[in-house]
This record gives sequence, C-alpha cells and structure tokens, in this order.
Amino acid sequence: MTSEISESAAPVLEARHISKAFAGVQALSDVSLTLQAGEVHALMGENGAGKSTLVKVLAGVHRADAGRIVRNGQPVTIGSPHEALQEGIAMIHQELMPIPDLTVAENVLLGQEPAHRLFGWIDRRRLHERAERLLARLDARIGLQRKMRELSVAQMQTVEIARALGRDARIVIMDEPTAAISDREVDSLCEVIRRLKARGVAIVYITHKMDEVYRVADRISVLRDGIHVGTYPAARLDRQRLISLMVGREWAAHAPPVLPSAARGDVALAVHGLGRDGVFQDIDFQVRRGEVLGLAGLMGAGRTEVVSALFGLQPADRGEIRVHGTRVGIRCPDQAIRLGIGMVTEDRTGWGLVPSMSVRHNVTLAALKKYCRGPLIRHRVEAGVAEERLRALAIKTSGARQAVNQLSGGNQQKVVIARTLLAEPSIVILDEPTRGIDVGAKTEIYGLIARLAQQGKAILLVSSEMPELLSLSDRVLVMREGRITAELDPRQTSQEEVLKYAMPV
Amino acid sequence: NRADSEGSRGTESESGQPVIGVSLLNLSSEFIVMIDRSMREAAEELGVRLVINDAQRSAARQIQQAESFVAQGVDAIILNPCEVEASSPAVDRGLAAGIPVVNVNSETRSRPTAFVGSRDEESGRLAMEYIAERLGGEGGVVMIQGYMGQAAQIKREAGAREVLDQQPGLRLLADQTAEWDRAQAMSLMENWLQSHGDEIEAVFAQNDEMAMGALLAIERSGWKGQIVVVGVDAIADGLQAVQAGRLDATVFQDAAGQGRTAVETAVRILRGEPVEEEVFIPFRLVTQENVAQFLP
Amino acid sequence: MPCRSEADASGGRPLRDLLMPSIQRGSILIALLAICLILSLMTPNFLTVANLINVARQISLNGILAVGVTFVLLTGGVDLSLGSLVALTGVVAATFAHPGDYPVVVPIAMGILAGTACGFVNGTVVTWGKVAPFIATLGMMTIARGLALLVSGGRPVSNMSPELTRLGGELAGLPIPVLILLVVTLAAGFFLANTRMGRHVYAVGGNERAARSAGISVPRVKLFVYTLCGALAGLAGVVLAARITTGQPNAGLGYELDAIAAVVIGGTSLSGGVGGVGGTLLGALLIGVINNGLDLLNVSSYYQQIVKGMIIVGAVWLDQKTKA
Amino acid sequence: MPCRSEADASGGRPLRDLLMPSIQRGSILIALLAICLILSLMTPNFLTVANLINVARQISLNGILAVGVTFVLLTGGVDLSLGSLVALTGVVAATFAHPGDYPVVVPIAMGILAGTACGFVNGTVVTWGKVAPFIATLGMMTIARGLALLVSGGRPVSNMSPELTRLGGELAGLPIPVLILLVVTLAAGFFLANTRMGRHVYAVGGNERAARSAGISVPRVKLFVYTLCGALAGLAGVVLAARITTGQPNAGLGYELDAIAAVVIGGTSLSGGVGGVGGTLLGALLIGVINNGLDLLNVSSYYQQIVKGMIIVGAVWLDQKTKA
Ligand SMILES: Nc1ncnc2c1ncn2[C@@H]1O[C@H](COP(=O)(O)OP(=O)(O)OP(=O)(O)O)[C@@H](O)[C@H]1O
Ligand SMILES: Nc1ncnc2c1ncn2[C@@H]1O[C@H](COP(=O)(O)OP(=O)(O)OP(=O)(O)O)[C@@H](O)[C@H]1O
Ligand SMILES: [Mg+2]
Ligand SMILES: [Mg+2]
Repeated sequence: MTSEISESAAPVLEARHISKAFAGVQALSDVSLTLQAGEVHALMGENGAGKSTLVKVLAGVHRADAGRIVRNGQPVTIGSPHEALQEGIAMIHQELMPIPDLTVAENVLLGQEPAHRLFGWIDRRRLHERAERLLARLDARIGLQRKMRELSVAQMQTVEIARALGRDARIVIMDEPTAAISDREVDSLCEVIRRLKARGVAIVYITHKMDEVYRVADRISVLRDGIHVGTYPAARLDRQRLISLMVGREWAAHAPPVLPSAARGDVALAVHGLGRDGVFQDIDFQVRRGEVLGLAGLMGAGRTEVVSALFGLQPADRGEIRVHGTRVGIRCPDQAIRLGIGMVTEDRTGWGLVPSMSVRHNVTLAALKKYCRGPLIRHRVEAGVAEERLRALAIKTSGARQAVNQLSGGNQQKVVIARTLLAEPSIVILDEPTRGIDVGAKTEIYGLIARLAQQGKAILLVSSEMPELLSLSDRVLVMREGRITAELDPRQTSQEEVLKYAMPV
Repeated sequence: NRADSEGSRGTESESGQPVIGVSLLNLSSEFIVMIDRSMREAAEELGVRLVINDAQRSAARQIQQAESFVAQGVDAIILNPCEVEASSPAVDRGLAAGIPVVNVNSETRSRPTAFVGSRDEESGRLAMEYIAERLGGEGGVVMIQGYMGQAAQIKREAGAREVLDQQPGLRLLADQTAEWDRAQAMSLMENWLQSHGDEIEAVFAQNDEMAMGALLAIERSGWKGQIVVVGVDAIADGLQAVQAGRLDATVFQDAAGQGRTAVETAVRILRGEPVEEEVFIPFRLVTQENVAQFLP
Repeated sequence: MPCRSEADASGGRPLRDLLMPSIQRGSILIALLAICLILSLMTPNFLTVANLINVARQISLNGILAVGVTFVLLTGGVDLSLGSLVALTGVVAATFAHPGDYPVVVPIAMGILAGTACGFVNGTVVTWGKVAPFIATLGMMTIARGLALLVSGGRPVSNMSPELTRLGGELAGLPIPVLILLVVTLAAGFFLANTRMGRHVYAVGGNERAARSAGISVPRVKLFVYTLCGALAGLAGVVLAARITTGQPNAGLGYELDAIAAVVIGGTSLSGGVGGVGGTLLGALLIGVINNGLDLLNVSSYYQQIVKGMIIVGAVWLDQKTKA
Repeated sequence: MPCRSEADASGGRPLRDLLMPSIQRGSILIALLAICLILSLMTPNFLTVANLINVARQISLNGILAVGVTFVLLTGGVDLSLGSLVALTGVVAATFAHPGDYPVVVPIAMGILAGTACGFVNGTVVTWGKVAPFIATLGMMTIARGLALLVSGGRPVSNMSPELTRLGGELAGLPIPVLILLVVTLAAGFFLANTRMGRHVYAVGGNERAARSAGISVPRVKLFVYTLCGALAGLAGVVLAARITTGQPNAGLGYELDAIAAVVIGGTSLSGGVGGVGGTLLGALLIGVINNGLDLLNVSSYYQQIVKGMIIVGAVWLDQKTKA
C-alpha cells in the first residue's frame, strides 16, 4: 500500500513485518510501522483490528511470532515490559491497571520509586513531590495518599497516564488513554503531548475519537483485520477517507444522527432526595418511557455513583426510588433486574465481564433463565441467541466459545451491552456505553439507543462525550460534586453551557 | 527465673484441694482416653483437682503446658510425654520451679520425680516374638509403622527389629507408615497384598487401629486365615476382634492401672510419703486363650 | 496465579467433557499415563485388574471429597473442614448403626445430614458473616473435630451393623465406593455444565462483582457450594466408616489438603472460575496411582514422601509446560 | 471473598502502623482485648506477669512463621511447607549442635540456610516452573518431611550443646524467642512499608499484570518472598529445636495452617495485596491467648477445640461487622 511520507530522519523505532496469532486468530499479519522522534503517530482501526496487539508487542507484553523490532537502527528483542522500559518505551494500557491498595503516589511511580541504593529505602518526600508534579502536568487534583481503589475510573486512568509520563521514555504508547476521561482532562493530555513532542518524544496514539486524532496526530496508520492498510500524513487524510480505510468500504458521511423523538409515556423511574454520604446528595429526577435522559458532568462528579445506586451495586443511604410508580428499595442488582432495570457498567473489567467465561456465556449471563427449562440450560437455544447477538452487534470473535478476556477492548464493551439488553429491561442505564467502541459501531449503538427509546424504554445515559450526549438525549442533567446543578434542553444548549454548570466553582 | 519463682508458691484451689496439672499425649487416642478416665476416677477418690491439658502429640505444646502449669502454680505435674527428648524440657521446667513431676506411660530423657509406665520396646518385642512363634521362625513379615519419628513408633520398631535380628528365618518384606490411622493401614495392606500377596505370612501393626485396618483389608480380599495379624494397645475393638478369632493377638498395656498409679504417686509425693521412683507396669500378650481376662 | 487461557470448562457437552478431557486437562492425563506406563514396567503387579480396582477403591474417598471441593474452589473459596467433617459424620453414622437399632438408611441419612448441616454453617458464616472462607472453614475444622470427639467420647464407635459395612464392599465385582464416586462425578459434571446454578458457580468465581451485577445472588451460590461440599463430606464420612467398620473421631486428618490437591492438579484454579470435575477425577487418580505405585515398589517411607512430592510437582509442571 | 474496602496496611508511617494499629486492624484488637478482659475476670491466673510472658513465649514460633507467610500471602501466594521446614531445619541445626563440635553460630546458620534453600526452591518452582503455589509448597511439605526423616534417620537428633538450647531461654527476663519475634516483626514492618521491594510485594499481590507492565520483575519479587519465608521457617526451626532441646523430625505438624490463620485473622487477604505484619502479630496473639486461656480455665480437650474454633470465627466476624 501507499506510504506517502518522506522518511527523512532515522526512525527511533521500527516494527518490521510483525505477525502474531492467538489460538485460532491471526491478530497481526506482516505489519510494519515506523516511528520518528517527535511525532505523534495515530493507530486507527475498528475494534479487534489488532491495534492493541501491535503495541503490546512493542511494549514487551506479547512476543511476536514473526518480525523484528528495530530501535535506533539496532535490532532489539523486547521480551518483557521491563526490557521495553529499558529501551525507553512506556505504555498506557487500554485496560486499567491499578494496584488497588497502594496509594495514588505509589501507583504513579510504580516500579520507579525514588529510593536509596541501600536496601531500596524509599524516599517518601521525593516520591510525593514527583507524583505531585506528574499529576499537576495533567491538571489533575487527586489526593496523593488516597488508595487507588477509591478512585473513579477516570481518576485511575489519569493516574496511569501520569505513570507512563513519569518514565521519561523516548517512546510513549497510549492505547485509548482518553476512553474514560472527560474533555477537560483530554485538553490537559493534549497539552502534555505537545510538550513531549517538543522534547523529541515519539508517541503512538490509539483512539476511537476522530476529533482527537486530528488534534494530535502527525501521521496515521490504519489497521484492518490485522493487516497494515497504510500510513498517511494526518493532514492529507480526511475523516471520510480514514473511516473508509478502517472499515474497508466506502462510508457515508455521518454526523451524529438526529433521531425522531419517541412518544413519551408514563414516568418509568422517579428518584427523589437520593443521597449517599460524601458522594451525592439530593438527587431528584424522572425518566419517562421512551425518553433518553442524559447525565453530564466532569470526572468524579458522581454520575457513576448515582446510577450504581439505582442499580443496587452500591445502595444509597437515603431517598426514594419509584419504578413505574411503585416505591422500591433496591439493595442489590438482583432486585433491580427483577424490577426491569438493566445497566451497562462503566468499568467493564471490574463490574462487567467474567473474564474466564466464554463470550457466549457472558452474553447470556443475566438472562439465562429465559433459556432454561426448569434448572436445565437449553444449550441450543442459548447458543442461537448468543450467536444472533454477536452478529447484531458485530462482535468480532473467533467463535462464541472464545474466552471473553481474549477479545479486543471494544468488543468486550459490546459484549457488556449485549448482555444488558438481552435481559430486555424496561429501564436501561448506560454508563459510558461507547467507551472504546469504534466509529462504525458507535453509530450502530446510537441507532440502538434510539430504537430502544422508540420501543418505550426509559433510558438513563451517562457519557463524557458531550456531542454524543447532546445528540442522543431528550433532556440533560448536569452534575457537579454530587449534586444536580442544571437541567438543560440539548437542542437549546451548547457544550459551553453544560461545562459552565459542570465546572467546580 | 521470674516466671518460675512466682509460680512455685503452690497455690491451692478454692476448695483447698491440691491441684495437679496433667499434660496428656493425645486425647483422640483411645489408649490415652483410658488413662484419662482412670486418672479422673483416682483423683475423685483421693480428693485432688486435676487440670488436664491435651498436647495433641506436640512436644512443643507439652512444654508450653508445663510452663502454664508453673505460671498457675499447680502443686504437682503429671506428664504423659509425647517424646523422649523433646518433652524433657517440660520435666525440667517443672522441677526447676520446685514442682514434683510424675511421668506416666513413657519416659523422657530428663529424670522426673517418679515414673509410672512401661517400656514401649517391650510391646514390639512381645508382638514380634508371638509372630515368630506362630510362624515357627520362618516366613515373610510386614510391619505397619506409626507416625514416623514419634517415640512410640521408634521404640516399637526397635523392639520388633530386635526379634527380627535374632530370627534369621523371619524376613521383613516391607515396612511403611500408616500414621496410626486405620484407613491408611487398610489401603497400605491392600497395596501390599497386590505386590507381596502370597509371601506375607504375618503383619505387625504398631497399634490396634492399624492392625484392624490391615485385618479388614485381608478379610475383604479373602486372605483371611493365611496371615497372622498382631497389634498393640488392646483397645476395645482389638480385644473383641481377638475374642472373635479375627485378630491373632494384641499387646495389653494397663492404661487404667497406669493412670491410677500416676495420680496416687503424685498424691503421695505431695503428702510427703515415700514413693518408688520407677514403677514398671509390664505389657502382656493377649491371645484368644487369655482374652477373657482383659475384656471389660 | 497465571490465568489459564482456555476456559471452556463450562462447555455444553458434559459427557464429552468428562470422558474425553479437553485440551486444558490433556496434559495432566499425559503425566498420569506416563506414570502408569513407568509403573507397569517397573512392577508386574501394577497393571492387573485386581490392582486397578484397588487404586480405584483407594481414591474413591478423596475423589468424593474433591468433587465437593471443586465446587467451592470454582467460586474462589476454600474448604478446610473436610477432614474433620469426615470424622464427625462417620461417628454420627456409626452411632446410629449398631445392629438392630435402625434400618440402614438411617445412619446413612444422619451422616449426610450432619455433613450438610456443617456445610450450611460454613456457607452461612462465609456469606452472611463475611468471614474469609479460610477462617470460617478452619474454625469448622476445629469445631467438627471437637464434636466428633465429644460425640464418641474420644473412642472409636464400633459394633457396626453389617448392612452398613456392606457399603464398603462390592457390587458386581466393583467396589461400591468406586460406584458412588462415579455417580457423584458424573452428576456433578452434568450439573456444572447444564444447570443455571452450575453456570453461576463459574460466574461467581470468575468475577464476583460482575456476577453480582448480572443479577446473580452471590450469597445463594456460595451457600449452595459449601452446603454441597459438606453433604459430600458426609457421604464420604459414611463410606469411610463403612469401609473401616467404625466411626473414628480421629479419622480424616489431612484429607482436606489431599482433596484440594486433587482439584488443583486437575486444573481448577484456586482463584476460581476455571476448571471442572473431570480434571479433579484425574487429579485424584494421579495421587492415588502414585501412592499405590510407591507402596508396590516398596519404596522406603522416607523416600516415599520425597518421591511423592516430586512427582506431584513434576506432573503439574509438565502440565504447565505442555500447555504454554 | 468479600473485598475489604479500607486497607491502610501499606501506609507511610510504619511505627504508627505497627504500634498503633490503624482502623483496619482496630477491631481485631478490640476482639483481642475483649477476650483478655473476659479471661482475666474468669481466672486470676491470666493477668499475671508470668502468664503474659508465657503467652508471648508461646506465640513466638507461630509469630515468626506468620511474618514470613504474610509476605507470601501479600503476593497472592501461599506456603504450606512451613511445618515440614521447621522440622527439617531443626534437625539440620541439631545435627551440627553436638557439644564441642562447632561454635554455636554454625548450627544456627545451617538451619536458617536449609530453610532459605527450601524457600528458594519453592520460589523457583512457583516462578519459573509456573506451578501453582499451593501445589509447589504442598510438594515441598512432603519432600521436606521426608528429608527431615532421612537426615535424622527417623529419630530425634539429641545431645544438643547447651549454647544452642540457651536460645530457648531468657535474656533480661524476656524469653529470647519473644525478642526474636519482636525484632523480626519490626524489621518486616519497616521493610514492607519503606522499601521498594516491600512496596512491590503489595503491587504484585494487588495486580500482577500491572506490576509486570510497570517493569517490576514479578519473578524476582516472588522468589524473594518464598525465600524469605523459608529463611524465617529456618529461624523458627532453630528456635524450636533449642526450645525442645532436640531436632525432632516429626515436629511442626500443622504449623502452616496456624501461621496462615494468624495472618488472615490479622487482616491480610488470601488473594493478596492487602494487609501487613502488624495485623499478623495481633492474629498470632489472638490465637495464643485463646489457647492459653482455655488451658488455664481447664476446659476439657474436646470442648476446647469447639470453643477455640468458635472464638476465632467470632473474632473475625466481629472484625468484619465493626468495619462495615
Ligand atoms: N490473549 C488473546 N487470546 C486470543 N485472542 C486474542 C488475545 N488478545 C487479542 N486477541 C484477538 O486479537 C484480535 C486483535 O485484538 P486487539 O486487542 O489488538 O484489537 P484492537 O485493535 O486493540 O481493538 P479495540 O479497538 O477493540 O481495542 C482480536 O480479534 C482479539 O480477539
Ligand atoms: N469505591 C469508592 N470509594 C470511595 N470513593 C469513591 C469510590 N468510587 C468513587 N469514589 C469517589 O466518588 C466520586 C464520584 O465518582 P464517580 O465515579 O461517580 O464520578 P463520575 O461522575 O461517574 O465521573 P467519571 O467520569 O469519573 O466516572 C469521586 O470523587 C470518586 O473518587
Ligand atoms: Mg485495543
Ligand atoms: Mg463515571
């Protein structure tokens, strides 16, 4: 394929003819990539295209079956993340990798704690100073002494970005670093990337957010089904063409779809005075059947906490919840599901999937009862339903028996969505449902949400992608520091206005 | 030292009865349970209070219990030692605090104030001599050992080997531990019947539990009558089996006599009466002829 | 613990899963066959029908216990109380089994009931009390042992009716304990693969939080596995009592470790979610064959322990290597 | 396992952590104090200097072992070989401790060395062999027991020089084993809280993949913890031998479970990443006080087991309740 840029300077890192197969799947075949100092090289492709696999090979997580890695002109073997770091290659993983019981500061400087030679005695003062500085570069205010497990997904993601930055690496690989964080943090990250570039650091950047790509990337490489489609200067590859390359066919221009509003029905879910100590207070709202209620806010605003309370994952301390008019107490998800509530959780590895189970079993987990005769599972029916779902959501697997932790991140996310919807809830809670999902599939999920609303389901949508939220919702609530600060009409409002209510004062 | 001196003021229990601390080898062994019962009876009669601790076969625990007795200030200690060597410090601790110590059932390296019991080698010897006699000094023998390294195992093995050394006609085909456990002995015997089946003419198990296990294996596989089985301890099951002609012999050790005599000895020491330093209570071989006198 | 990549243990066709172990369990099978081959070369007594039946009989107890523990380990828990439960339930059964007292089902039922009750307590303490399974079942280990001693007065409960001891005997040339093991394993394998509860067991062990958010009642699942494990321990206790014709309060020492070892050797992860009873059966067989072989070869008891430890570690190591 | 939300064991100020246990360990402390109060009301013999020293001495062995196991559990592993290692190292030490043979450091060093070597083997099998820790250390449990019997010829190694047995005695009115335990605990606490390796132990247990991708050499950390655990078992073995004045090949039965119990009661999670040695010390104390108290109260052996099991479970349950 075409490679249109001039290879003027010697590349700092080259991947030559990399192939990698997992049991049953050829994840990469003969992929080559060059990386120049000071460039941001975006890696694009659909879910399961092989992006993560490629960068994991570079970062020593996987070993390639064939091909070579060349660093500054010298062939190198990178057998472990440790060796990668020694070659100056740091990586932010797509999946969160917190050490739950270490502090934020320790997590930031994991593996490179400032210490005396003797005994490796840690210098806590320097540890905190450095962690502080790194987080400050990202504009993040997270208590250094807090336990990692107390953080929200977005905060964890920030810590992990800081961890990679702290490596002073010459090559930084970022695998969907912004999937879980909101616009403000994205801005800070872009600023950091700009500064890294200026210092000659090479960056591999993976994302499914088109705006971001054009904001940061110098060159774009496209992968499709494990094949390197081509590498192009960002300036010369328009959005349209990029998407076509990714999906492998012509792709119609797509603005976020404008959907016909569904007919409103009765109030499906009403919340009054909901609160949990120190997390959120005085939450009041209603969602009608056929309505999409958006929940906006910055990271840590408490949106996830509120919806978790509604689903019984972490029950609220006070307040009242009414489902279809009847007052209910929801102490656990079991109850919520029986009341017809379904939820796509934000943290798919933590609360979403059973990693060791097959894709099929994950899809049917919440609705299994429907495919049983008495206590016995009707395997045929179950398999049929699962296959149908996999096709409907275009989930890329090597078969429904594949373990779900072998799927690419985006496909895992789709499995969570498929599972939730299979239970046919009448109230659907979606917490960052399109996290890590590629452009094409996103459009389909938008369509899906619209269809659900039209079927008369009540939908509560939490998303940090403002355009998505504004285009899908019928009403938008804005949260700040655990409280609802505004209710806005998405057709009348702007991102700026939402931000105004979301920003801490 | 402080712990010791503080304890040595022999405090008496509320009722004014003397208190005797007892550390027993293992209360989940039937033989020791019999000692325990006879001691309680004797104590009742003699008007002393017993503080009975179970060392659960651990010498380290036994030492701790002796130390606790010293700290409590008991008047005398009766020790049913787990080990010859390792239980010695328990004796030393008591004596150092000025508390008389009576060993019951088996010995320690340290000399106690008095000893009531027997020499375990003798039981092994008696059992193996019986086997030699039954086989006419000629034939294949297997030995099922107790938990390896424990005093009873070492001594019973030593006694048995003494006889084997004297009887060149007896061949020890195999020996293996079954850890005093009936089920393990049963499996072991089943395996041996596979590998040595027709050579085995006698089994010596170092306690009756294991003998019963071996016996069951032999009965179930139809070798009954061709193999002599001998155990040690004369527990109720063993005696019944001897009476029924299933088990060929066991070795009786007078648990009740030992327990009673130990308490009596301790009381006499406390009263300042003279006692014999060593009371040996001999083992006796039990066969179908004399089993009646051992049955309760 | 390295997580196993192939994870189809909860697959759809249980019979195939049980009888033709999948790749995951393939190599422990290879280790097992290798050991059998070596043993049959080293001693003519190994590969005889009588001895193979012998091995089967000897693993039957550990096998029954291990099937129960498989459930518990699959949920990410652990059960240390098995050995004591075997003793307690054996004593209970023996107490009701004096000739002429009750029909033979009574002692059997009482034994299993006692085990079930203790298992239920374990499950309750783990779920409602939120006590770590290690501690909860360690507590039960001590308590049940104490109860066994108390019930029996510290002495074997003998004088058992021959109807009960027949349970330790044979039926159509096969030892009854072996038949019981086979039935239990097949039923458990079928259950895990084909019922909702079975699926939930895997889900809870694989990711408890995810299982919870899929609407699974995690406490119910846990309560179920500990209770089942207790019931099977009760069954094993009754079978043991029948086999040794007494209820022994000090029986079963260390059985819990043997059972867990069989399960782990068989490929079930201690951290839950992965594995199955097919592997467990192989694990129990491996241990049984080693014990039997070393006895047949007349390896002296000190060396026997050393060799046994090495073979087990070696087999699992081989399993790992061939898998990677 | 229910996940513990508050987990301050890895805090920044170790002395405070050790001496003024944080909230996490607060309630097991409360349970401990409650039991002590009850005991001192029930028997005048409990709250005496002599008896408290007594208790301290009695927990010292288990305490030393438990500190080692804390490291292993923190990485998410387990070590079942401790009891056997205590026996083996005690025998080794005793072999070099006949009067007039070598200076007293030699037996001590040899014992610790033997433990270290076995621990190193455990670590190697776990890291390079990728064998599950349960199996690797279970194998070592059997192997080390066999070695202990082999080295000693199956009989106690006696005739120990009084210099070594003095290690079981006192120094300035305090039993030397207790002093050793204190030093070991403090050193371990400092190490875990303040060194890179210490923090990496938590990291590996908390999220092994994350630790690996942060460039931490996971095998090195694991090798370290198993080796350390073995070394401490060696130390405990020497201390035990000194205390019982022999190397006993059958010593240490079940010590591994006691040690793990102390660690888990002390709030360290079996799944790794959470906990610390401060809690472990409390856990060991709790077990020790219960054992001592029940002996003092002359609770009969069978009831003692029942009551002991109940108190331990109860204490952990209380701990959970007050935390939630
Ligand atoms: N450990 C594994 N075992 C088996 N297959 C795997 C494994 N990891 C990845 N794969 C497969 O490799 C292919 C590429 O996955 P990869 O994670 O690289 O996709 P991706 O481009 O990063 O997708 P996404 O945008 O969804 O993150 C997928 O089909 C996936 O199922
Ligand atoms: N398990 C927990 N324990 C303590 N605090 C928590 C926990 N989970 C979240 N928090 C805190 O609660 C607050 C709300 O977090 P939440 O995840 O609900 O935010 P959000 O609005 O969903 O934003 P995000 O985009 O980050 O998900 C944050 O300050 C977070 O640090
Ligand atoms: Mg990816
Ligand atoms: Mg959120």
